[in-house]
Amino acid sequence: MIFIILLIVMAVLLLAAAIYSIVNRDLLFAVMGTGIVSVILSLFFYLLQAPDVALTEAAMGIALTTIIFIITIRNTTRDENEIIDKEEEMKMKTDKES
Amino acid sequence: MKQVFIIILLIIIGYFLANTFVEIPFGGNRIGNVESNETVAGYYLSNTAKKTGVANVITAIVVNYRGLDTLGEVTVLFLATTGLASILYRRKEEEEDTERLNLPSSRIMRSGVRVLFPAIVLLGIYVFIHGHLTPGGGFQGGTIVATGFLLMLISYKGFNTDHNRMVWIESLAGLSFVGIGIWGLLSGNTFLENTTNIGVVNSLISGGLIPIIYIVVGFKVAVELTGILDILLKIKPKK
Amino acid sequence: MVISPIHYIFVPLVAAFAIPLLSKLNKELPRIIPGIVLFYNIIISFVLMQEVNEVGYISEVIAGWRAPIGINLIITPFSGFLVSLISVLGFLIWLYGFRFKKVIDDGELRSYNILQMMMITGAIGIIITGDIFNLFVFLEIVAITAVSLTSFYRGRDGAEAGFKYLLIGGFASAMILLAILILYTQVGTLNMAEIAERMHTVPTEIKSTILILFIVGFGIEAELFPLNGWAPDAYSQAPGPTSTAFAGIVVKAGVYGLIRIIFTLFDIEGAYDFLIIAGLITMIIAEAAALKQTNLKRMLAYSSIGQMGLALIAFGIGTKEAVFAAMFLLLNHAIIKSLLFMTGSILMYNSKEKTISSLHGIAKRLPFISILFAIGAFAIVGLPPFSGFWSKLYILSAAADKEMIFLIVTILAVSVIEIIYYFRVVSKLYFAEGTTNVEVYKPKINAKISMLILGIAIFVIGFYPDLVTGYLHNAADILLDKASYIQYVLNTDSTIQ
Amino acid sequence: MQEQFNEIFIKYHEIITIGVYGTAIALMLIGLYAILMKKNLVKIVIGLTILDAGIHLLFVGIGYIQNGTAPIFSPGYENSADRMVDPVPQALVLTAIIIGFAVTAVALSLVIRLYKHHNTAKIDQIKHLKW
Repeated sequence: MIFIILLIVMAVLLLAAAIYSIVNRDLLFAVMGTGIVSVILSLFFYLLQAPDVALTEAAMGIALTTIIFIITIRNTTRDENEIIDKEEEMKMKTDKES
Repeated sequence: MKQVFIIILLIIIGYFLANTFVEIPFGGNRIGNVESNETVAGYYLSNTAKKTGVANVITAIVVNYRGLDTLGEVTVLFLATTGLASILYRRKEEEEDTERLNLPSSRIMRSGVRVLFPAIVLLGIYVFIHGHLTPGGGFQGGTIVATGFLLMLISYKGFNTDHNRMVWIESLAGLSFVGIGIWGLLSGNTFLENTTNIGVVNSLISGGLIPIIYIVVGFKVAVELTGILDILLKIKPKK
Repeated sequence: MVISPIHYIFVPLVAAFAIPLLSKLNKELPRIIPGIVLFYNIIISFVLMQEVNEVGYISEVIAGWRAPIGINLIITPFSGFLVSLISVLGFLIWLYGFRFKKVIDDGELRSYNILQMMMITGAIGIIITGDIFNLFVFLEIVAITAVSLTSFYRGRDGAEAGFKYLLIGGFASAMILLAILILYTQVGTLNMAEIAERMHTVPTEIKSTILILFIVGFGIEAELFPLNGWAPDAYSQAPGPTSTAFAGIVVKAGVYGLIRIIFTLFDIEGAYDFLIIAGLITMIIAEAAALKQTNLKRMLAYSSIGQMGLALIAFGIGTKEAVFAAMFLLLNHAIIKSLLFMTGSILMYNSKEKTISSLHGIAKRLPFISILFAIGAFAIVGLPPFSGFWSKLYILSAAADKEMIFLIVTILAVSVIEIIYYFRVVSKLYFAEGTTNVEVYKPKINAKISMLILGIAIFVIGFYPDLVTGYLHNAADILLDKASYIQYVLNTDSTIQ
Repeated sequence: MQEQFNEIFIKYHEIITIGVYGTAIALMLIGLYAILMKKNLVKIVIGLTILDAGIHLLFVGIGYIQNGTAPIFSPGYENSADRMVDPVPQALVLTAIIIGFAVTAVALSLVIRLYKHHNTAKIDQIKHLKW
């Protein structure tokens, strides 16, 4: 019985995390969404009797993929539609003129 | 308009995949009875312990039965590192300074990492040394060691992996993996063949060359991933 | 250590792993090692081709496990011919690109040489492997190296072309992975021969899904119409020798993968007509797009996509004669297109926006290169004395045997379009007077030698086509009968042991 | 305990099938949606990773056999070969995850370089190369 409950809960959580990471405008939270997807995926693999793959997904998906995304966000923008950046540029221009 | 078109496209693809997977029963036994070798998985399950002396069937498949895949796998990671280095390469005159832009990490982080780092690296090494007995192996162990180095790279500005030694380890590990393959050819059998004796199944020294290959893969993956993280951490954001 | 197909893979690997170390010894080594490795490839293919002629197949077992259990490398006459073609081309491209770069410091030099050598190894791996998942791994090697090489130049467009290629390549490999997954559930094995043997047990509805997923996956690598958006950008942004390798080598591996899936794995009748239709659409749209190109390399890229469409049409016709004609076209296209890309990138070397208009009257200053470019242009269009003529003739005759009049008309119409845009370039080269005083890049002796060899090859095949046709005929026969392939790989254990 | 698990498994078989295959296909579709719809380059690469995650889940899903154990002959399970889960998809997924990571790393390095040149990470403003 626990198998089915766990299965359904994890399935719902997995899809929720995936949708959250796609829809969210702030990229940092979107990347955290992918991290959560990897965590639940690793548990899923453990449930499906695949310990090797669970360990790989845990090590590769949660730790390294998330850190690479965060480094990329550090070097690009954090906001998806880049409105905040434009405001900053506007502010810098006004400071220069004043 | 475009959104509607894409959603329709996705529904069609979803329907298409769904009714192919309706015919594939979940949890159904597709291996057939294990002894008769009409499916490959049945052969692996029934013969791994006897023929390769390795307890973890997946390690036997990844390293020995399908050894060329893993060799291709290690080259993919090696080429990703080289490709990354060439994409983000800054020529000598462009480079102001090569040390990382580290935000000052808090005291808790620094002391915590000092304790955690040896533990993580030890865990990683344990995982890839026992690849043939317990779940895990070269790839998983290497990644865990790389996360250990990542923690150090983030929290200590002064901590720098010695580039020269890393290149040496990476090349030697790759060469020894291919060397084991060539040694199989030289000794008259096929490439990557497990020629040494395979020992008792669940003992540490068992499975002949398989644990050695997985340890070599573990070192290579650890060094390559640390290299990728090092290159990425060295980029300066424009602002 | 008898020469066997695995040498194609582990020798470049040893070199690739050793280059970072050896470049510490002396700066020039990373340039020289790929040459040695690619020359060794030629020796291997020479030896293996002798054996394939007598035995018909060479199958090599990896890690000591027989075919369906472990992975096996298999060389059939067709794959042997393609691999030796690729080895020779690879060596000539290396010779051409020896001193090609203007200024390159040691980090870039090392990466460039490793990536270029491994791209050719990946393409060879795709052709000789006998296992589907191994095919996927080699496809990934080619994808990653091709992307890194496309974005090799520091410019803005290189990164954009690379990202577009990687995105579509990632989608393609996801589709191939899905196809392998569904196939494994139905057939229970990953070895191509055993899959072909058990393919009749798969219900037709699932079989068509798998076929569509494979065609989408390989169509991107073989540049079928809707999926080749990335190709012109990748060709035009990549460095000279790499775009030559794209046109000459990587596309051939993609086409071979597609042909192998349709001919050996599946036995659906609809697949052949699909090939004809897809090839037709690709050819027409690519040639039409080539007509209005200003950038020379983009024009050559579209022309090579069109030629690949023509090859797919010939394979789609499906008779022995047509398959032979398609193989002959692949041979000619590889040689001629490589020559065109090599000469094209030298002519274009110093002009900023690399347009055809900057070619005015360069022939006076670069007579040797322009003559070779002209030879290549005439050959690809299919004028009589050159090799391109024979392959087009055989394709037309194969289409005539099957009374596909519509096909013949379109192929001729497309040839006319080709003539228009190639002669436009050649006429600008010779007859327009040189307005731009762009100082011209004089190629070094090694580039000249490799281009000369290709030029001579065009003439030799042009005058004595039966040098090659005999071999290709028997390769076409063997490709078409699946039974002997399956019987050989699975039952006989006559591997190299 | 075993038979109780079996009849639950059979009773709720559809739910479990939808649970595993359904989520995997839904993940793939979400990933595809992100690749096709989103403008931001990082979002597109996130879509690619989610598409890959869906395929990896599907791979392990088809390998699962009802109340099978993990394919490892640990000391207590020497002769339980016939109750083991299918090991081949797991070995393939291991390789696929690492390749997926390598492709993501190269893709993100390209995103960084594109941002350096164009000072924007939106794909529709990087339309420099035309047909």
